[in-house]
Formats: sequence, structure tokens, C-alpha cells
Amino acid sequence: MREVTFLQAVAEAQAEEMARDDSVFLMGEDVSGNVYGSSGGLLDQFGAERVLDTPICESGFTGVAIGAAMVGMRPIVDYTIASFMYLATDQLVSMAAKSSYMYGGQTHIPAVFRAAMFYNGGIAAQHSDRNYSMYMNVPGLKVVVPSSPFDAKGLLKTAIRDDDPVLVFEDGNLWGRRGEVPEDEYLLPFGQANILTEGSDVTLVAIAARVGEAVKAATRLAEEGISVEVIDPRTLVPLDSGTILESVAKTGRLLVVDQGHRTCGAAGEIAALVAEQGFWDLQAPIKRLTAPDMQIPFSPALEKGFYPEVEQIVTATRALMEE
Amino acid sequence: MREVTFLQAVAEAQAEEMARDDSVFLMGEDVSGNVYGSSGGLLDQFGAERVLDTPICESGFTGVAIGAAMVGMRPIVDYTIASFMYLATDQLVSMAAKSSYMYGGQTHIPAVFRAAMFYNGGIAAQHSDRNYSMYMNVPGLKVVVPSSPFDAKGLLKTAIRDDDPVLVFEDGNLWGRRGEVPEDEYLLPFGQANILTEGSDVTLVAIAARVGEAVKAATRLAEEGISVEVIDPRTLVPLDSGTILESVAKTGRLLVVDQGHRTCGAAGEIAALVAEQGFWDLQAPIKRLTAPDMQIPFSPALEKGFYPEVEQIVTATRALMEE
Amino acid sequence: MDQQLLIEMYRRMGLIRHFDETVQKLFNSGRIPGSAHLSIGQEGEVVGACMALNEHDYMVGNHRSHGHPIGKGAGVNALMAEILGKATGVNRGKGGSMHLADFSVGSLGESSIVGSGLPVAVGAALGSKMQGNDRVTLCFFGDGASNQGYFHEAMNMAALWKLPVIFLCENNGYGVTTPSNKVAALEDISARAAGYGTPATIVDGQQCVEVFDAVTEAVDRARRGQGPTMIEAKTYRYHHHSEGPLYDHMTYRSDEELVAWKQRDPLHLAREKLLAEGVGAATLDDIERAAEEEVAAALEFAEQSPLPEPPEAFEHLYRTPLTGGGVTDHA
Amino acid sequence: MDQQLLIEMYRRMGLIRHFDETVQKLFNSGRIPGSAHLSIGQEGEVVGACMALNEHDYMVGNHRSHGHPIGKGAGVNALMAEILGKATGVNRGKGGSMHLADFSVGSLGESSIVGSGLPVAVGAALGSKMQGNDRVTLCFFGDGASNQGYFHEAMNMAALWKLPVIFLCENNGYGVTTPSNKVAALEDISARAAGYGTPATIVDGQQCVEVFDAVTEAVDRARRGQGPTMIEAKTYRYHHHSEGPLYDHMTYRSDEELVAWKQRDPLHLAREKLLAEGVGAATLDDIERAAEEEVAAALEFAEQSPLPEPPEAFEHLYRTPLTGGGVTDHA
Ligand SMILES: Cc1ncc(C[n+]2csc(CCOP(=O)(O)OP(=O)(O)O)c2C)c(N)n1
Ligand SMILES: Cc1ncc(C[n+]2csc(CCOP(=O)(O)OP(=O)(O)O)c2C)c(N)n1
Ligand SMILES: [Mg+2]
Ligand SMILES: [Mg+2]
Repeated sequence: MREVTFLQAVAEAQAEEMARDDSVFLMGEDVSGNVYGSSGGLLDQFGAERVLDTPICESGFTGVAIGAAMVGMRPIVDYTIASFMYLATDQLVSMAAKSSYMYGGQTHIPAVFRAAMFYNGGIAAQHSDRNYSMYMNVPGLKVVVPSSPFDAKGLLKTAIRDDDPVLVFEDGNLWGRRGEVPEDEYLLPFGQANILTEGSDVTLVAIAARVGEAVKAATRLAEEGISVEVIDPRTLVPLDSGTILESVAKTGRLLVVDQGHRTCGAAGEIAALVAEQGFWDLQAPIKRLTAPDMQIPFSPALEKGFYPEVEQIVTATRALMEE
Repeated sequence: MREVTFLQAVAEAQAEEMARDDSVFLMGEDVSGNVYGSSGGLLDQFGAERVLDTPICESGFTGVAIGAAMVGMRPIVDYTIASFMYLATDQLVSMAAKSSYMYGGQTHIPAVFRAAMFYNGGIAAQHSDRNYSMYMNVPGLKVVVPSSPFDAKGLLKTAIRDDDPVLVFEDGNLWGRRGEVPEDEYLLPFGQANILTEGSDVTLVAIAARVGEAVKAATRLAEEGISVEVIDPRTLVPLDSGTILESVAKTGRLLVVDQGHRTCGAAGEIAALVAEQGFWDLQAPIKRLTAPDMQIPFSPALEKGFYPEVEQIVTATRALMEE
Repeated sequence: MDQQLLIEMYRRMGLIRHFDETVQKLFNSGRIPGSAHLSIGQEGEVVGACMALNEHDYMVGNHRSHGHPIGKGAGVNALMAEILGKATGVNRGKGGSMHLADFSVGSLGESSIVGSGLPVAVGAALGSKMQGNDRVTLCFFGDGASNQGYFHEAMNMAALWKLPVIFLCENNGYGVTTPSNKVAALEDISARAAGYGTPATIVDGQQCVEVFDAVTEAVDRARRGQGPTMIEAKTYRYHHHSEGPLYDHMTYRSDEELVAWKQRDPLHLAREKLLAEGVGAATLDDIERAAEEEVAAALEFAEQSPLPEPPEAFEHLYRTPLTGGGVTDHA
Repeated sequence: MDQQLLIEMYRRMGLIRHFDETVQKLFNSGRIPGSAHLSIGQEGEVVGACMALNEHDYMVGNHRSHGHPIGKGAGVNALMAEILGKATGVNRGKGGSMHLADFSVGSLGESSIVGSGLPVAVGAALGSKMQGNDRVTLCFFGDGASNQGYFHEAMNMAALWKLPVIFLCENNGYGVTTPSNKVAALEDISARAAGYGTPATIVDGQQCVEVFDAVTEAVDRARRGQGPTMIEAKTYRYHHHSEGPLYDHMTYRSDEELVAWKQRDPLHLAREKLLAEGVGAATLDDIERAAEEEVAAALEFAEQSPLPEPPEAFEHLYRTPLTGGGVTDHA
């Protein structure tokens, strides 16, 4: 099958949905210029009105997207970097997440909010946020975390057709990665996890770029005779708790791998879920392997080791087998 | 001992610290008018410059507080309602939480951010947020959740003297509650939980107004011969994991009671902590009793039962004893 | 102007006045949950502005907007039922007083997060432009809201993209207990419009006709593709910020000020105008009475309506249902 | 003006130019992590503005502010070391190019969240006023930043409270690849100041003296308690938004435009002025060379400096240490 990069997959999803539905349009800073590569060709194909360059005002243009969605448009907002979402938090929480509910279903907000996470690149504290967990705490939002070009395209197309606000967190470390993406159209459902490797000894739930690390770790561990099941939730809201619980019922051991901060992060949520609903299947403590509860330093000499990689996952899994 | 309301305790803490330290000042919308009762008498005592009425611009005046803190002031920001913090999220996360770290300790932000949570009062989705969990995910912030007038005063005074940004979430349902508060000055340390009732069968960790419900439940359960240990963390960042783990080591059972949303909430964090570090002590699944992952409806007929109260806590604890 | 129109304005102002007076009574007798912000005294600008729109146009209100949907033509039954938290409420009991939006008449929500409706209104106008229809969006916001960053961002984008939106500042002089001139650098909020090249006018908010004329002109500009207009209506709320005893002891404004404004009551001024034009007092009294009866009937409807069933609390969060194992048990 | 002052401006502009040229070389050879935003072409407004302050005054920069601390009098060694992520960096390697702040010379941080420095600068000015000292705060922000709500909120509060702050808009015509006039309703950002009753002037950012004079006047107003001033410096960045190949293929601006601006290079214009005033070319060459050597020495210092030790990554998050069981093990 042909291979494309994560960014090309995103660009394809946007182009296909914009061609399919006139109400879909892209907006954000410098989107027409295709600075980062996710909007290549869209300007020529759809024109400046549907590839709308905005002023730098994240809170305002998020509100604009919400207003447009209320009257029947389907905006895709590109924040480029997830760290800039903090300026738009009020619109995302008070308006996007709450409008359908507080107006008793009179309206709904079919909008997609794309944000890339650029950690591990020496861009320091203000540009390295991996903040999906904060938005998982907000009912009314859906949270998507693709880990491959295939997932990125299939999930983004589903997000664009979804009638609610969907936050798509793209892992900047994956933007350049190539992967198989079929020519034919496909969509991936929300709330259905992806089992990358089946295993019987331990369950590894990993998120975004951690999925690749977990799969590599699984291969290494297989050589040692440790059979690892790697699960990618694909969407954190909704979360496919069923697949995770079934896996733990089989393995009795769970390690959650996440590049986000530890406290109140996605890893903790998954751990709590299993401690609550899968407790009797557990043969060992649930372990979390996450970024530390620390801001992100600039110097690579300091940032190194902040995000769980193969080595750390292998070590943690071995330790978990010893418990 | 004399009794004062939660709000009076807050007002006393502010007045005492403002009298003690000229660099402490209060700012927010309508603070000089003492609309809600937490700034009574401050205007007369300290003047309009130190009881500063701001325009309605949460993001801007939060930045102003941060800038003032950078040059040696110690602002107390009153957001009144926690739901308005979303407008200030960028300043709270990108600036307050990150400045000390990203400037390598050249500066620090001694600022207090007070926010009241007004849930269960029929004020609907946009005013009923219990959003401390979102900020627990942000390294660099400290998160305080007082559950009584005594704690409110002692923790707020500590917050004002702390050299870092501290978010103090006041439970609006407690504002009018009276409780014993000594005449003499006292401070309460961060990171030290309060054990309200000692018990041997089950550990109940409760937050803010849920603490009172948990204590009532403990009394009821005692009559049934179930011995409950109720723990109030008092501060969620830092979290006193030691006290919680010791308690579970004794009881083997944990129920976390929280008025916040379930997914990625404080309850989940505490559950994950124990599933990780206290697993071998557990004799039953860890249970969470939280508000649903739902926005808050206006009609009391709908909001009723959203936040765990005595009855639900008693039932959940009984069920946990059966596990 | 067309007399029938003025009579209809008079009628709608009466509806709003009676509606809010009824809400006040209900609140004082403890029958309304949460808070209630009344527009009594501001009916002139509310109705004058809304009636310059046609039914397909959009309108965005805020926390003080019981009257705005009425001005836009909404029926009062579902509004009153909402305020009492009933199943028949316009938001099915989920929104209440601070979110009294009737989307069927083009009201696009009433967010009580001060200022947050401004960019949403701009977005609706952008949508209309992209869809090629001639709908305009009228955005109400307060003097206090004008100090939010949202105001700046919304004004800039609307001007930039020449969007069909009218920014109507309801300058009632105060935000809660704080006088506007204590929190806004200049007395006139409209002075800021020039910084975006957007035309602005100041109107007497107590004269519904003056507001109507200004908004009508702005609507024409908008439909002609000439972009946004800002209109600042100087007005006054007779009541405190919200109902309840909280503000009674406060001295943030003088009695003289209140009395002076009441002498320029928007309903009274409209009535004078109609009488001067030769409309009989009896006709106007009938209109008054009809409005009063309509609101009384709405109250009756609301009181007879059932409360929503608890399970309804778990509806409408999502339009596309959550799949997967997302939903968990709770308290 | 005082010739020594102009000579010192010339020297600091030279330092900044060499500093950024060195950064460019380092970046191209892959020695700088992350991104790098250069001010080459903007040295005139940077230095002209900073030198109108005294050493106790405050200055707030942004993502494009390698030069600003230098303009304020910072030594270049710790700045260069920071950019290379060394332990001797001004931020101990924790901030890097986008946060190059030297608090010892009054630079209060350089936030790369566009616009976020504006209210922080207002807060510093508020602090100075409350402390009763005569310090002023100079806030640099870009044309793009002026469209953030922060701009509005900061301008309003500063005017309202008559705070000693100078808003210096570095209008270099673009935000990344977007021309300012495509995202701001009016060509001149300074046109917005009138809406707050704040005086504003437009200056030629390539003429450091013109900027210096305007800021000096603003500083006087501020110290006299007359409140804020806005100054819009029209300038240009010779380089693209940031270093690296990303923008090379883009056609968002014309070569002619770039060439035209280069003919009005701030260093060249200052040199011409000094020569005209009779300062010898040799003197100026010496200054140039000294600046070049100073930067070369800084590079040497930075290269010789050690990288920070991994454990340092866990310092400085809090000034008051976390107690309790908060800290847990991690990856
Ligand atoms: C973001 C935000 N901050 C504060 C509040 C609390 N609040 C509700 S209404 C109000 C005053 C608004 O004043 P104005 O915009 O003039 O409208 P008015 O009430 O006078 O009609 C305030 C501060 C809020 N609802 N939202
Ligand atoms: C809140 C936020 N949005 C977007 C960005 C990405 N970004 C960095 S610099 C920049 C352009 C800023 O333009 P301007 O203010 O004119 O400053 P200049 O780069 O021209 O000096 C953008 C969009 C950011 N850093 N922060
Ligand atoms: Mg007002
Ligand atoms: Mg620029």
C-alpha cells in the first residue's frame, strides 16, 4: 500500500471533507500559506474564504468558529501549537462544550479544533504542552489522539463529520512519519481502541507517539519471553474502556504510557478505571510511565528522558513482571 | 472557641496579611464593594489602591497580577466564580506556572488566585464549574481546597506567604457555614492532609464540601459497625499521598468522593496513586463517587443528585464493604 | 415611521416589562432558582434594536436578556417555563434565566460569560456571508463587556472581513456595582470603533424609535456588504444588577440618578409619542392589558408545566452520541 | 542629542547585529535547538527605545528579543550561552532563544505567547506605582500581537490607572507570513490608542534617534504620572519569521520590498549621522570591530560552558518547595 506522512494524511482528510461538504472550512493563523504542511493545496482548490487566515486572537477566532458552527458551518480550527489553546479555553469550555446542553439541544457545535504537540524539540515551556488531559475533564468535548498517518486521516474525517466539538491533538513528533494510508476513502470510529500487538503477560496502554515506543518495547520484550499487548485508545473521549478491561482480564498487569504530565493525566484516568472495574483481574500494581510533573526545559540536555521511550518502557515492564 | 463563617475567615485572612505586609493587595471585579462578603472592611482599612476594582477582563488583570508579582508585590486575585478562570487560563498556565522555571529561577510569582465554586444552586452550566482538576495537571501551580472556616483561614494565609502561584478554590456551598476559628494567628501547612475521623474498615478521601458529607456518612456507618476513616487532603497540589497510603494500608479499602467531573479528576488521581503505590494493601476495588461527566443543568429537578451526598456515600461504602 | 410599527414596539416593551416584573415577584417569593437579571428600564433599546431586524436575522444576548428574545418575537410561554425550570422551557429547563435563548426566532444563545457572545456573533455573520444569504447578526453587549479582550478581537475581525454584524452596546452605566467610567478609559465605549475604521453612533436608549432608526441604517449597511456598525445606546437598569437583597444596602448609585432616569421611561416616552400622533389612550390601554394578560397566561402555562424528569439531565450533552466505553457510573 | 549617546546606540546596534548573525550561523550548522527569531533590521527601534530608559526601569520583550536585553544593557555571554542551552545561560538553559530575559537589567521576561507580555508590563507598572518609585516599564509587542485581546485589556487598564508604561509596537509589517494589513482593520496600529485617550505617535523605526526621542518623551510623561503612551515604530525584519528552510519557498513578500528596506538600514543610517557630525570613520570601525569581538568572545564562552546536569531539570519550578507526598517517580 502507498505510504504518506502524518501531515499529508491530515491534509488529505481536510481536502476530501472540504470537497465533500461546502460547509467545511479551515481557519487559523497563516493557514493559506501552508507553513507547516497540513494545508497544502487547499488555497488553490477552495479559495481564501474557505482557507481563512485569521488575526492572532485564539480566543476570538475560536468564538468565530463556534458562531459559524451555530449557523450551519463546519469549521476546522488549526491552532498549530496546542500550547495556544489556553487562550481559547473559555470559548472551548464555556461555549463549545456547553452550548448544546445548556440550550436543551436547540443548537450544537460541529467544529474541529486541531492542535499539534511539539515536545522534545527544545522549544521550552511555552510551546511543549501535551494538554489533552485538561480537556478530558470537560464534558461536551471529544478528544482524539492519532498515533499514525492511517489513524490521523480516518479519525480526522470522522471528527469533521461529528456534530460536536472535537479536539484533535496531533503529535508533532509524528508529523513527518510515513505510514500506509489506503487510496480509498475510510473513516475510523470514535471510542474503538486499536490493539497493535496481542499479548498475554502484560497490557501496555499508550497514547500518541508513545504507541510506537510501546510497540518497539513489545518486540524487545518478546525476545525475553514477555508477551505484551499494546493498546492505543485512539480517542480518549470517548474512551474504549471495554477493550482495556478485557485485555487486563487476560494479562492481569497494566502499564500506562503517556507523554503528558502525571497528575490528573490520561494515564491516571485509565489506571483509575481499571482499579475500579478491573481490580479482581489484577495480579500486580498498575503502573504509570509519564512525563514528570515539571515544566519543559529548553536545553536538550535537560529535556532528555522526560518522555517515556523504549528503554524506560522495557525496564518498567520487566519490573512489573517481577511484582 | 468563637465561630465565624467561611467568608469571614477568608476576609480575616486577607485583612491580617494585608496589615502584616504592604506588598499584599486584593484585586478583582467589584472587590471594593464587598459584593459577596469576602472583602468586608478592607476598603476602609487599606484604601482603594490595595482593594483594586478591575475592569471585566480576567485574562488581562491576571497578567497584571503576575507583572506586579514579578516586581515584588503579592497580589490576591478574586475571580469570584471559578468558571471565569477559563478566560485567564493562558496567563495562569503560560505565565504564572512557567515563569519561575523557564527563566531559571530569575523570577517567581507570589500570587494567590481565589475562585468560588457555586454548584448545586441552579445557576446552570456556565457558573457551576468545579475545575480544580484541570489545574492540578499544570506543574508550577499549587491547588488548595479548604473544607471549613478554620482551613480556609489557615490555608489562605499560607497561600499569601507562599512564593509561588496558588489557586484557592472556595466551595460556595460552604461560604455561609460557621465553624470554630481561633482568635490567635495560625497557619496551616500545604501538603498535610487532615484526618477527620479515624477508622479501620474503609478510607474515605473527600474534597471541599464533600468532606462534611463524608463525615456525616461516617457517623451513620459507625452505627452499622462500619469503621470509616475520613481524610481531607486540604491541598491537592501538593498532595499528602503518605497519609492516604498509610490509611489504606490500615483499612484496605478506598472510596474517593469528589464534586468534580469524573474523567481526569482529582478522584481519579488519588485512585491511581493508591493503585500504584498501595496496591498490595487493597482488599477491594478502589471506588470513585463523583459528579457525572455531564454539564450542569439549571433546573434543580435535574441538578439534584449530581454531587455525592451522605446517602450515596453510605450506599457506596456499604457496597464496598461487600466486595 | 410607520405607526403600526411603533405600536408593536410599545406592545413588546410592555410584554418585557410585565415579564420581568413577574420574574421579580417569583424571585422574591423564592420560586426562581439561581439568579435573575432584569432589563426593566432598558426595554427601549432592546425592542428598538430587535425590531430593526427581520425574522431570519440573528441576535445574540447575554446574562440580562429575558427581553431580547421577546423583542425578537419569541413567545413568552416557553421563556417563563424555562425560568421556572420546567420541562416545557425553551431550553427544557437546562439553561434558566441567564441563558434564555429561543433559537426559533434567531436568538443564537445568551452566554452569561461576559463578552463571550461578541466573537460568536461575528462567527454567525461570517457564516451568513459564506452561505451567501442576507442575514445580519445583532450582538448585544454591556458597557462592562466592552473591556474584555473579546470586544477587541470581535471588532477587528468584523471590520477586517466586512461582516454583516451590528454591535449594540447597552451602556446602562454600571457593571454590577462598578460605574462604567471607573473601568473604561473613556466615557463613550463607541469612541473605540474608530480604531477599526468602523462607524459608530450614540443613541438615546430610552427612545425606541431612535434606536430603531440607527439599527435600521446599520442593517442596511450590513446587507449592502459594507460591514459592521457599532451603536452605543445610553440606558439604565432600574433594578440592581440582579434580584435579591445582596445589593440593597449598597450606595454605588444615587436615588436622584434613578429618579431622573425613571422620568425618561421608555414605555412612557413611546406612549407619549403615540398619543401625540393621535392614537387613542384606550387603544394603548388595551395593548397594555393584552400584554399583561399574555404574561399572566405564560405564568399559568409555566406553573402547570411539569418539571423535567431526572433522566433528561443526561440528554443533549452531545448531538453525536458517545460510543465506546466512555460513559461510566457516578453518584 | 548627546553624541556619546548616539555612539553607544551605534555600538549596541552593532552588538545585536553580530549577535543575531552569529545565532544564524549556529542555527544553520544545527547547533541551536528549537527555533530562532532574529531582529536583524529592527535594531534601530530596539536600541533607540531601550536607551531612553535608565537601568532601574523595566522592559518586556517577546519571542523576537535576543536584542532587547542587549539594548537594555545586558552582557552577551550569558545570552549566547542560553541560546546554546548551556548551564551558564541567563536562564540556566531552561528558556532558550524565545525566553532570553536578563532580569538583572530589568528585562521582565520574554514570553513567546504572542501578546501575553502586554498585561504583565501593565502589572509591573502598577507595582512601581504602588511602591512609589519612579520606574517605568517599556513593553515591546508586534503588529500581530496588537490583534490579541491582551492588547485591548492592557491599553484600557494602563490608561484607566494612569500607569507608567510605554507600549512600543514593533510594526515590521508581518506576523509570520501574514501582512499586518490583512489581519488588522487599519494600517496604523496606533490608531487604536485614541479609543483609550492614550497619546500615540508613529516613528521611523530605522532611525534610532527618532525612536529614542519619542520614547524619552513618553518616559517623561510616565514619570510625571501622566500615564501611558503608545509608540508605533515602522520597521522590517530582513530575515523570515524564524530561521530554517521553512519559509524560503514562500512568496509572502517581494524582494523589492526587502531591498528597499535594506537601503534604510538602521546601523547604516546611524553611521551616516555620526560621520556627518564629524565622528571619524576609524572610530566607528573600531566600535564595530569591538562589538564583533565581544560577540565572538561570548560564543567562545558559550561553547566552553558545560551543559546543565540532568538533575537541574527538576529545579526552579517552585520557589517555595512542595511539601507532602506530591512528588512521584516518573519516566
Ligand atoms: C467573564 C465573566 N466575568 C464576570 C462575570 C460576573 N458578571 C456577571 S454580569 C457582570 C457585569 C456585566 O456588566 P455589563 O457588561 O455592563 O452588563 P450589565 O449587567 O450592566 O447589563 C459581571 C461582572 C461573568 N458572568 N463573566
Ligand atoms: C498565542 C500565540 N499564537 C500564535 C503563536 C505563533 N507565533 C509566534 S510569533 C507569531 C507572529 C507574531 O507576529 P508579530 O506580533 O507581528 O511579531 P513578529 O514576529 O513580527 O516580531 C506567531 C503567530 C504564538 N507564539 N503565540
Ligand atoms: Mg452595564
Ligand atoms: Mg510583526
